[in-house]
Amino acid sequence: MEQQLIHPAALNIDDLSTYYHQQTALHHLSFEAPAHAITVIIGPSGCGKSTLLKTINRTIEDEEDTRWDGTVTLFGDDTKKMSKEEVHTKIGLVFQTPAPFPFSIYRNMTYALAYHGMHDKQQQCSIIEEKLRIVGLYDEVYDRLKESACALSGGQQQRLCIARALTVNPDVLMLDEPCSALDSKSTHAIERTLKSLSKTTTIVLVTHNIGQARRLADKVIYLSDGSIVEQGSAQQMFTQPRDPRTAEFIDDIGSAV
Amino acid sequence: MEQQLIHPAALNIDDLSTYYHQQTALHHLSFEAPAHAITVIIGPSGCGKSTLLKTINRTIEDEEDTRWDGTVTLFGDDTKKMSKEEVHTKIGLVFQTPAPFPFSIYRNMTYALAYHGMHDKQQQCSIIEEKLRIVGLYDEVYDRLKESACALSGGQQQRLCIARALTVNPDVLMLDEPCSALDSKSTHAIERTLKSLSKTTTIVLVTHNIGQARRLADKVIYLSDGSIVEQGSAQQMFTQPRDPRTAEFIDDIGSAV
Amino acid sequence: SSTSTTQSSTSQNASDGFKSNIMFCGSTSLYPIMSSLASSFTDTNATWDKVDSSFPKDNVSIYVAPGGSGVGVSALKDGTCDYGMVARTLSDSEKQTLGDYTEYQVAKDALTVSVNAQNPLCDIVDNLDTDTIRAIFDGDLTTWNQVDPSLPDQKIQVYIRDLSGGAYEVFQKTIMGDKEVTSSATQSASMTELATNIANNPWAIGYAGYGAYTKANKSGAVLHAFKVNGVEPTVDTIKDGSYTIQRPVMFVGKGTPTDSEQAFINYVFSQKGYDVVEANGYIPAFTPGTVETSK
Amino acid sequence: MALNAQHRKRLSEHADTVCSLAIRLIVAASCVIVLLVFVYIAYEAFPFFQAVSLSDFLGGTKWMPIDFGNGTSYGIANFIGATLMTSGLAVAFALLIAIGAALFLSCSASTRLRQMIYPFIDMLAGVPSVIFGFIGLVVVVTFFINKGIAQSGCVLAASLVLAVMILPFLVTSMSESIVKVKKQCLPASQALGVDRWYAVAHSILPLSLKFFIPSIVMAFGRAMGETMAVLMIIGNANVAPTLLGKGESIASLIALEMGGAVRGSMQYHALFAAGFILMVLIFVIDIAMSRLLKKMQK
Amino acid sequence: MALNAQHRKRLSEHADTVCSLAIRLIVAASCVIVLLVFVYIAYEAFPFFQAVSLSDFLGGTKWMPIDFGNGTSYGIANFIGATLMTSGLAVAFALLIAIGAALFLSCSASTRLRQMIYPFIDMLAGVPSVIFGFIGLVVVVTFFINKGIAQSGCVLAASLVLAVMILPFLVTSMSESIVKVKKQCLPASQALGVDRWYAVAHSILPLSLKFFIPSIVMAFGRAMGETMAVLMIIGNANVAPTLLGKGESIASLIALEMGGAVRGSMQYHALFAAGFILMVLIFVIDIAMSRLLKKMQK
Ligand SMILES: Nc1ncnc2c1ncn2[C@@H]1O[C@H](COP(=O)(O)OP(=O)(O)OP(=O)(O)O)[C@@H](O)[C@H]1O
Ligand SMILES: Nc1ncnc2c1ncn2[C@@H]1O[C@H](COP(=O)(O)OP(=O)(O)OP(=O)(O)O)[C@@H](O)[C@H]1O
Ligand SMILES: [Mg+2]
Ligand SMILES: [Mg+2]
Repeated sequence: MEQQLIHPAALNIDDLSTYYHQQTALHHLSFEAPAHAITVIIGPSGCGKSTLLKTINRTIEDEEDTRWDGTVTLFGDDTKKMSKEEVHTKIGLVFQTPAPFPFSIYRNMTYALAYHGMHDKQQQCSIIEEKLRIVGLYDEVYDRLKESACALSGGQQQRLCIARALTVNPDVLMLDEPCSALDSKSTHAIERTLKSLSKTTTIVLVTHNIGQARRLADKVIYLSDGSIVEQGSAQQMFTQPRDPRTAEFIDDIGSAV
Repeated sequence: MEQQLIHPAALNIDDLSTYYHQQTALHHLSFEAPAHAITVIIGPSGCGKSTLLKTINRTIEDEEDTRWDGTVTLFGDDTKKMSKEEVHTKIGLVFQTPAPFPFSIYRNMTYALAYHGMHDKQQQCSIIEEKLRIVGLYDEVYDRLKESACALSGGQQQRLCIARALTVNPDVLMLDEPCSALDSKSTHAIERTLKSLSKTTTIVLVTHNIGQARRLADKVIYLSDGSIVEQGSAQQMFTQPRDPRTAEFIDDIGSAV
Repeated sequence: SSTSTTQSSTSQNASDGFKSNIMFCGSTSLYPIMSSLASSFTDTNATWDKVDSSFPKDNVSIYVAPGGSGVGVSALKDGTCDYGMVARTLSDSEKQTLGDYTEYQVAKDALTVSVNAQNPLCDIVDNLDTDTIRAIFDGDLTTWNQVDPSLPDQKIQVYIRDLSGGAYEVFQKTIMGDKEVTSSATQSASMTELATNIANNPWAIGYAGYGAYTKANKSGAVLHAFKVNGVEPTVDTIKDGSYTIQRPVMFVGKGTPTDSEQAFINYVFSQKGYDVVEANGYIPAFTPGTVETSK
Repeated sequence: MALNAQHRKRLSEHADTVCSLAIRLIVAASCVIVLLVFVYIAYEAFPFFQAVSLSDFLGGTKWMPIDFGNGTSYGIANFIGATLMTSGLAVAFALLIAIGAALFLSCSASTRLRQMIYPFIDMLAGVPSVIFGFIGLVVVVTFFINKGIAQSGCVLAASLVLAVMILPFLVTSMSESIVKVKKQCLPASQALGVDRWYAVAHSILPLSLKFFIPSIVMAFGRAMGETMAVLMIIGNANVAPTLLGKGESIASLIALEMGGAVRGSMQYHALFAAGFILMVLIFVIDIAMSRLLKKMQK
Repeated sequence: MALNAQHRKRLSEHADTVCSLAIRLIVAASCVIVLLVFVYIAYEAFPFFQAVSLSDFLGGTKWMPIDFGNGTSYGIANFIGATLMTSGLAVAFALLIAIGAALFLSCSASTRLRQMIYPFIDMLAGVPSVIFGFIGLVVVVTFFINKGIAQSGCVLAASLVLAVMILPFLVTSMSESIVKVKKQCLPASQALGVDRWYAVAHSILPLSLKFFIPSIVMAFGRAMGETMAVLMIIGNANVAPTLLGKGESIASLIALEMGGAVRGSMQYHALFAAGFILMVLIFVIDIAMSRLLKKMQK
């Protein structure tokens, strides 16, 4: 199906379907996410974008009464054959709704670091500063790192969660609408980060901001009603979409803002 | 302070300050929200927009260790002299993070209706359909109104909460980034609704989407770091901002999308 | 039944070894007596060498646990205790399983047939015969006017002890014969509770223990005990056995007591023990200084 | 930050070996303890079930475990009835009060006041049951007799006292549940402008309900197993239980007779059998309640 | 939809009148009940406190409430010690097991398995305390004596049995708390790729801790008030309590002597005074624990 791929595939999704109760949320999706590139998933609200991400890293299995079929292959390994926890470590996910731990900002940031054996306070602090600067949060919170992360504003929490995700280095990083609550300055900062991160990591990004998709995407997948309408390289999708629905969706956004 | 006001003030905020613990989140704000118009509050993430809305309808008082000074006058009545519940009924608020009740979609929508004595099933259904259509959710969920609202996608929940807020007719309706998780089609639908609603209701809208602010605002307030940098009619703010910071903020966004 | 004087029994058992811990377990009737004696014995002596200079300087440790007569016997059988406290006669099968045992009868407990002192019956009769008592307790008579026509038409509230306690058995054997106590009778967990129940209920009747009866009447008459077949329950009639509704209160040991055990047993059967038994409302079954045993 | 290398190693050396093992050990230990209790009771009950038919046991109303000349019989129907009646009533009374008190604590009282009241509730929970029994006997039963409501200790008096005994547990756990639900629901309710009690009635209470069920079930179990207090108040007579009449619960039966029962005798085994039935009863009620809960959630 | 007009009317006629009133009535009722218990105990204890100095009462170690010739004395220091020691140990043992079991139930077991296990736990909660006492006496104490660990019933045996008795309550309430916290925290942990037990140790348990405290406090109170079982196992001797030695808890003191005490006598009042002290103890522990909780949260 794919022709113009620049990189080898990091994620191979084959015939993936997800069901909530009896309802089908995703219908037989097949696509690849190229390594060291940004794959952007777009589509209208409720089309199944979040479900797709949750299925890929298998967190969907923890929700009640859900089921998924098909295969997800990560660098050639079937994720169904790995332990759920191994999949989680290899495929990171930033949720659509920010979910900071009700701990201090500091502890949120060091949570995963400590797990990986980094207990040195100074090292921790320098990493924290680095990651928080990336998302533009450091100046806002440097003097209250010991305060609860729940006392942050919506956008601050979202940025904290992104920064927290950056402290671990998963093979694949998936982000679900990471800039939805952010002003443009923070958005730009995060976009820059993702772009440079994509040199070493495979990134899957869900966004409803077509502008952002244009700026970041190497590959675009347009999802509607649980099925892939069209997929292809960013260039092809944004300049000469094959499906009229894609054209409409992209266009509509273009005019909107 | 205000010169070009087209409508009489619905909300009069005078010297309002809000404190979290010892920290000041809002510094001596004074402004008016004109009746039957849309007042848009813009500003970078963490500047105090949500705090402002929560202070106006006094939900902030339920959070621990918070305090606010100043006066909020609603059509001439000091809100501090009303009961908290009366303020809540008169000033509606849609939260930044969607908070549906873990009940069915139907029950979410009829919750406030039943409170106001509307128990007739048919009437309820027609109102539900009307409001859900407004936010473009009806076609997506008409066949599962009896299912849990928590089983909706992020954007669907957000739209549900807006529709739910529309079932009551508060004097003032405040919305905190109501379109943050929505694609452009839904966003447009909601914008249209707000515009027509503003003929009868006073609307206060927080958004980080400058395009949206441009499209909707009658009056704009630019908040930064808990203080008002500049306020004025939409026309004045977007065409000839007096403060260079305003210009930069608006411009930055303009270029972003 | 045999008796021996304090002095002779101590010397008899002088060679039986030494034990600083003594455990009693069983009947709740004997519990308060033994427990107070144990504490005062421990208090006055502290270490065994104070009891008898030939004893080592170990701490006196005497342990009394309540549980019921049945528990007392089984604990003795298991060796969980040294002496089982029993407030009834041992059954034949128990005697068999225990084998070589000795009973130390400390006190006698009689069951009074008591009513609430406000009951008008007290003024009318002062004696009840076995048949009347049986008729009341087995449910043949259900209201007070059936007992005496001048009494009001009030239901008789019968209070008894639990089935497996010694009191139930004694009452069954001496009064009820082959009749059964009515199932609507209220069982109380202890004699004091039984007495309290009668004292609280003007239309009650029950077999309060003699000790509980005297205690309850200490501060004003709240219970009234009838003569049974013409015999009034008094210390004398109980002691000489003419008042028949009575049971032994004793502890049972296996084998011969060790020196230390014997020393404490002697203490129980001393004047001090006598006083404590009386203070608890029971009637001592011994004369001070004489150990009352039977094998 | 070359974390990925360390990564895989961590995963294996960590947690799923040490922690998991420790927890499994503890779980095994607790299973053994719990089983020990069950097995002991079942073991001591076994000879009885061999000797007496279940229908005579559960259906019979005559209890005469010692042969005083008229033979023995072991019917506990009345005891089962009294147990269910007393504890059912107690839970009902306690719930009525507990819901009100929990609502007050969680929705009307400030956090501060709530924290101040909790210790008093806990205090009540720690009063020894013998004192409750005594108060029940001296205050409640006497009151009933004096007012001519009942002629002696009765089921109603026992369930009233029992209600007070399980009240603290219910109030604390219910108000904690409500507080949690409230934090989640109240803001949304307020934003819609409904008043506090409407929110309580239409969102907070309905959503708290499923958290109540485990507490209620446990309170029920405690009420059924409570011994001392009931023993002193209920009147202990083997008759068909009525509200204002006497009764005898299984727990008080056991408490009354266990002390005097000769170990190894049929009476002794019968008492354990009664204890076993009590456990089965609790189990059945438990299952029934959680079924109910599931139905309710649908 | 002219809802606004109806609005104001509703607000007044609704809720804050009817509901509020009903709830206030219930709260008043429950306050009266609770106060009744307290006042009764305090009232019966009062004559004692008038007659005997508090320091003799709390500091003395000699308990001889009836004058058998050597005078009377009312020292409950040993009883207080035994009560604290037994219940403290019991809570410690129970916690150890309960945390493990609760973690298993909430984090390892499926929802289904968890729902299947709960009824068994509740069953254990409903076993009458007399049976626990009996098992403690026959199994635990006998074992201790046979193995030469103790010479009689002892504090350790009592606290072990007590631990089993409070276990069900602790396990249920703790695992419910953990489940709630887990729902909130586990997804975020998983998204960061840490393993399950790291999440348990570093986010789920720390966050559950504050929900544990009320349960622990209540379990403590229950342990201190538990009568029958402790009574049968602890050895009931007025000596300074040691782990393997005898002791006598306040609750067993009351249970043992209440039956025999003449109403209105100094012994009777002294027993109520002891009960009063027990309540005060629970209250103090309660306050201390919630202070601790507050400190921990900071
Ligand atoms: N509960 C709280 N306790 C302490 N500080 C808080 C709390 N909530 C918010 N703050 C702080 O107050 C400031 C304003 O927060 P607010 O939520 O009003 O920002 P906002 O303008 O809504 O931002 P965003 O666009 O990200 O939602 C921020 O610095 C935030 O960290
Ligand atoms: N837990 C659930 N149970 C049942 N249905 C669900 C559940 N979660 C999501 N759905 C449904 O599955 C579909 C896809 O949901 P999903 O959250 O993946 O959408 P999305 O593309 O992320 O939308 P949005 O942009 O609004 O976040 C929606 O129709 C939604 O209603
Ligand atoms: Mg989504
Ligand atoms: Mg905000």
